[in-house]
Amino acid sequence: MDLSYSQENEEYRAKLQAFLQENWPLPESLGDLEARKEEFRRRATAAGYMMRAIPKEYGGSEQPLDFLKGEIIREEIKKHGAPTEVVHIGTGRVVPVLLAHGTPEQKAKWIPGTVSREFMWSQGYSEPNAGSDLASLKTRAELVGDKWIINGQKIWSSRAHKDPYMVLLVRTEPEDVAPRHKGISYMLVDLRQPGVEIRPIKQISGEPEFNEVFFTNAEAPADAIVGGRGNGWNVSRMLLRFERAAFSGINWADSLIARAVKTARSTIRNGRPAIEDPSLRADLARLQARAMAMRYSAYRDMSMEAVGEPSGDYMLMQKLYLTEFLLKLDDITRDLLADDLMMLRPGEGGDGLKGNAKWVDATLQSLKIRIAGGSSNIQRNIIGERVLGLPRDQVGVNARKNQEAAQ
Amino acid sequence: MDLSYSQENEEYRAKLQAFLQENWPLPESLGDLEARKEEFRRRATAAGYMMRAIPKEYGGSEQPLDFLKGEIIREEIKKHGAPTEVVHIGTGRVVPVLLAHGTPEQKAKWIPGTVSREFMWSQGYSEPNAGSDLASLKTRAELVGDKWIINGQKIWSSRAHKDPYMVLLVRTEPEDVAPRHKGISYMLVDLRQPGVEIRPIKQISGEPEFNEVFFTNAEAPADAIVGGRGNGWNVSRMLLRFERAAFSGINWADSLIARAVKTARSTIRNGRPAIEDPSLRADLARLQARAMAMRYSAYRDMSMEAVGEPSGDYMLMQKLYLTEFLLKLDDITRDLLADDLMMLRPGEGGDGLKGNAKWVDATLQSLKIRIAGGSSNIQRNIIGERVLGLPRDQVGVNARKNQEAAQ
Amino acid sequence: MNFRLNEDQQQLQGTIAKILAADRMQPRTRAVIDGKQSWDKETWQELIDFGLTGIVVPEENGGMGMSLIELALCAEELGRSAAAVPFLGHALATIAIVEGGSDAQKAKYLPGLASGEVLASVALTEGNDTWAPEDWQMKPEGGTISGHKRNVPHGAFAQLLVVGLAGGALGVVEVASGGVSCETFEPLDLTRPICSIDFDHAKVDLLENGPAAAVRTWDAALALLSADAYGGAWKITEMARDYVQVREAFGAKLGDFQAIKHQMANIVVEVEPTRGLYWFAAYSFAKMPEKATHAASLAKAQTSEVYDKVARMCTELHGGIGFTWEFDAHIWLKRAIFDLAWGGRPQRLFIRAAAQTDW
Amino acid sequence: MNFRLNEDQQQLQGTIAKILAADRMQPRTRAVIDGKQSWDKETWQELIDFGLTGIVVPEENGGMGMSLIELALCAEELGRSAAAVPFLGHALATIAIVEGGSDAQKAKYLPGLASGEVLASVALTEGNDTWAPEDWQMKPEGGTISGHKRNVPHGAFAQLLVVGLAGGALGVVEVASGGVSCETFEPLDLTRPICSIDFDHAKVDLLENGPAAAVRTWDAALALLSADAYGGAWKITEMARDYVQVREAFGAKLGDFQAIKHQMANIVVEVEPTRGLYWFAAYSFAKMPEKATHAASLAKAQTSEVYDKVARMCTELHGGIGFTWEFDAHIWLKRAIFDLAWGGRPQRLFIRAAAQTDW
Repeated sequence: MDLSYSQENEEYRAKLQAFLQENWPLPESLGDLEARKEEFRRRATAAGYMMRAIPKEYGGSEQPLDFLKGEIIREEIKKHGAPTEVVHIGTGRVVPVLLAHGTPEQKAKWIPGTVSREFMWSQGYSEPNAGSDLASLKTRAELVGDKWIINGQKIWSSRAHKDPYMVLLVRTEPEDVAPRHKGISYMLVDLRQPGVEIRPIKQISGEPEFNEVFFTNAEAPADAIVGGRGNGWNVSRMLLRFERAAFSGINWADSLIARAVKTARSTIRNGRPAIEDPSLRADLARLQARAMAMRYSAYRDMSMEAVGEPSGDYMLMQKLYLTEFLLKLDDITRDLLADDLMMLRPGEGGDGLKGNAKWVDATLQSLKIRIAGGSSNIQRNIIGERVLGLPRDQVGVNARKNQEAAQ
Repeated sequence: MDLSYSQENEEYRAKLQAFLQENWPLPESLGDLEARKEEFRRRATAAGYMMRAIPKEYGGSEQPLDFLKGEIIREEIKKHGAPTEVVHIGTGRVVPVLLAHGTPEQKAKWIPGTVSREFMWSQGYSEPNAGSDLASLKTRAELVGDKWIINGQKIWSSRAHKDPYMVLLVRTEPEDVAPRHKGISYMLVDLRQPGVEIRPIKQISGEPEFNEVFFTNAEAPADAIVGGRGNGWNVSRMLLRFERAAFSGINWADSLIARAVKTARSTIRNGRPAIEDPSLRADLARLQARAMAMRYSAYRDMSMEAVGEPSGDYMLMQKLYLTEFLLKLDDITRDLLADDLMMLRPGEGGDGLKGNAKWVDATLQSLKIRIAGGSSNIQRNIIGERVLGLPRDQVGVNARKNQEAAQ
Repeated sequence: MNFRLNEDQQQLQGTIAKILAADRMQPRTRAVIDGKQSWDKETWQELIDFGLTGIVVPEENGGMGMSLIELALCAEELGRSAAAVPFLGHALATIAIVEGGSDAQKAKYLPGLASGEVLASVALTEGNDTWAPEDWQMKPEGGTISGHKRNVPHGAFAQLLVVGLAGGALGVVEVASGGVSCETFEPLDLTRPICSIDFDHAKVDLLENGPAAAVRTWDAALALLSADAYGGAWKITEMARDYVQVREAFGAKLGDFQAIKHQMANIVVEVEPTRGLYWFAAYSFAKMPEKATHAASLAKAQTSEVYDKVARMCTELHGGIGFTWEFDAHIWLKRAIFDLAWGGRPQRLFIRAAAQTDW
Repeated sequence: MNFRLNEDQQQLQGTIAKILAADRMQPRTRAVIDGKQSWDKETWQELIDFGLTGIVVPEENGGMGMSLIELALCAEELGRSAAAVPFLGHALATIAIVEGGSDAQKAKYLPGLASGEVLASVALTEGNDTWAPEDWQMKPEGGTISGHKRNVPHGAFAQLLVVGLAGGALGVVEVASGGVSCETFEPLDLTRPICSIDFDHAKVDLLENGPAAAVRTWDAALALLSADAYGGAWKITEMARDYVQVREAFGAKLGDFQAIKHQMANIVVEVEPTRGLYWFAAYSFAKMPEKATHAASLAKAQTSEVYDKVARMCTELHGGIGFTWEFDAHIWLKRAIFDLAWGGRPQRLFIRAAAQTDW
């Protein structure tokens, strides 16, 4: 157990600081701000500070997994104000799948363009009648000649209106394949074709962010499936695990606490800053205890994984734990905001504490977090079954048996 | 809607006050304190202030249902410091059943002695493997000649070690009667016989309060069943409803708040009484809001029942709502008690705030309340099904189907 | 003694429930939500025709002379149907004048408010969290007022404003007299848009019994908001109940899953008992004024906390669809937040209630 | 950097877990609960033989010279097994002397404590809720102390007491020197009986660095209690998990009911992440002392709140049997309450943690 930055790591940090000094900001002669940011990222990748998990041959820097170095890079880039690595579905989810399951041809075709952000991706998993229960999805693809012909509807694709490519979970095998998830494949599709219609969905905040995507005889080439026909379920579950493993939730929790403290400083109660109220301070400390519990549990898990030990079940629980954190934070911010809760955008005349509108949006977003990526009830099923060894849920199973018996 | 005490009720109150003035305290010439209390209760019953729901022929005062008068009586007797009506299982549960379901002979045999507290009762419902799921109880009675022969085991009988009679739910019909609860009868049994063994169960507080009662060829006369063979389920459900209808939970909640306020006055925090802390005051007000919600919801229900209107579903929810109240109260008292939480009995040397030991006991008791009289999960099933019309639970049903299929 | 609705009250509530029946209202509310109308004038006119605006106005001033109990029963239905009408401000302005006006002031203002000819609202708070009359700083000078007020419901459409003033006084401003300008912005609850109002030497008529009326108006606001919250909480609960009975997952209806059933049970157990709280708040306002501040503060604090919590839970039960603009659940979710915030945050009101006890 | 147990630590925890394995312990703990023994001397001797009492004692004083990390790992196992041994007081007295004693004092006291020959405890609080060193009022006069101390764990059996004194000083009292009397009463947690102690001109030896050591000792107490709470919370969770897998109702196992399964999931989701908290509390005590007060306060406050809540939920999951003396669940329920209260109530500790931030 050693949380100190070792000599090696301090040297790494010093080298990184020197790199940052030298490379940011870049001279204006290198183009506009966007171009300069891109150039910085290219250099940072070449130096091993970005795209660390991606092989060099595909444009990454191919560094060994080291969560402490990851934290050092995050800290120093933030401190220096340099451009951060662009996080997107492509590098976060598509590339790992391709690396693990793609053919050499698929890797060559898709990875470099995804790493360079020439190919941007949205995700087509959920359907109107298959949310938490992905195995029941209905969008089908049939191989006709050398093409997959796709028909069906996807929903909650958060970037389909902006990004031209989609990773699709689609039924390619007969309906009566059992278990049902065996009939699903993982497919890469270009959305820029006549058979695809994209309709934005407005969120409750009033902003469009999601889309419905309709496929009517849309096409994909025969080699569009990654990981083999009928293997999409396993491929996508690997993705979900990957998604959960991130520290992003923990760092987000820390930043939310910092923001809540800032709000509590600028909110006046009985003539004094609210942050001086002992009861509020205790509530904020309660949140901090939860954030720390997450951080050090994750450190433990990752330290064990790094040496190949089985790391326990904490990662299965983090999303539900974070959900509870957000709920408690909402209770605190509701009381701090008071009237400002009623404004979705602050008044131009200076009404509303600066920053409070962000909290109103945050309380709506926290509802989305609870729903997205598997509902809390699904999480509880998984935890009850995998962590505690309790029986699998019988209701769905029995309902299906009864349906079959009735047929 | 009229919560004011009408002229009629104010006159009733004045008459009651006069009665109390005249009859309490009674002269010592009438015997020791217990005897004088009994005499007072006899007089109060004769005057219509006690045993109001019980017909005169059985020793009651046979007054029409009037929940306001009930409250007035409770208030004035408390204010005057006179003896209160003795609440026991006999008048609370056995007599109502006998009145509704008993034969004339059964009424004559059991009610007067129960009203006079010559016959005291305990309750034999739960079994070691039939707690929430009463319909699965296994204690059997068989009619042999003119006697019921009883074999089996009951548990959680809170007064069996003190009181000689027991109301028993017992299986009298064949095992394969369906639904299972149709085979159960409601039986009155004298425990003072060789076939009955009573073993006290020590509670987690260290006090014995419950008992296990073992029946080994115990006997009861042929007319021991009330309400007919196989009808015990309906009879006992009427009891449970009766039990829930009481105001006792609400009055108890009010008294707990008053006690918490008293504790908060005598607890010093940062040199000031804890009751001055705004955050604690808000928490106590939250409790008060819940107590008021219960009181006025119950007033509404009873007002509607009094005129024969369907009164809604509130009464189905009160126990769960009260459970939540107790949980929140526990959180408050834990913080107030601080170190005193660690003492089950206060120190003789004056350690521990007077009264705090009561809270430690109360926190243990509040766990009992959550379990007794139907677990919270059963309550939620009932509410989900009856109030919201959601489907009946399938797990138990399916498990039973599977068992049957396997046989 | 009894605590049930009499036949007149039952009939009143039944009638307004019919006017506000969900299937009639849905397209009208939608038109407001989607920005096609600024507010639901059609329903408001029907409510005026029904007599809503006259309920608490004395008969001699053109009203029905009923009490806050009846008005709260209507507020429950408005909350249930999420009506996009200027009820809250208008009702509170009316109550302020009923409680605080001289006979002449009542005769001058109330007939127009009772008939619905004049639309009114209230302008009370200045900074954030300044709902108590003692928080107000605005001072009349030479018969006019100047300064900034916030959180005025439907303030952009009101012709008459009751304004909170220093010392808990109340003044009436007729918008047509000038010196009144409204700053609008994007409110969360589009069915009850709030705005800020700037007064610049606007002519003001001080109510005779302003300070007493100001506390009464606040208490009335709390009782009406708790009624709204109770109605709204039941409505969104019913939406979730209906949804879980049709939506399928894993081959079964959501409602077949015990976890879902128990979540629904936990929701309804919080919602239903708050009816007694809001009833008693309205009842004590009308009949036991010495208890009104305590009861109204507890009722609004508790009921709006429940509404807010339940609205979040019910939204979550809808899954992704609950997070879309097209699905109606968010209308109630946002009304819940309005009910939580307007009139004072719960924590402050619980502390206000505690101050009414002997603690 | 890593945050995993090294092989020595894993082995240490594995060995102590074997010593404290549930089936060996149950009859011994029962004997204490049922009043047949005052404490579990047999297990304590095994723990001494194993070296528990020497873990944090420097090698030159006869100990193993390890850190609070190793001791906390043992505390987790003691909490899991609900061992009725005088660990808490002895460990804290030891730490107080390690942190605050002069070389001579260490040489005098530590060997006996490390070997277990001398049993020690700590006498800190005076009134209720006086865990902070600055709360202590007792003043030494002429080399002796007089007054009343509370919440002394296993105080009736201790031969040496570390006493909290005014100004956060610490003094050592040897019971055999006289002037020490113990008032016992019925404690809730019978596995860790507390008593009050009266000092009447008892000879006291002031620790050289008392004030600094007092804060450290408090932080160590919080870290050890959070470890105990983590172990205990997992244990009662496992008891409930095992129970719902065998107990039947309505023709199915309790664990087949989704509502039960989800309650169990909600429990474990609260329990498991607190491991990171207690580890970090112990780690920072040993390696990052500037963070120790913050981490220890948060860890004990959060972990004991979770333990208390989870113990109540698990007891409830057992139904009636959970409320009986004969069933073991209450042993952990009561240890949870001890962990909640001893060392300071959570609210106070959360506020203490907040004072360590830049808020």
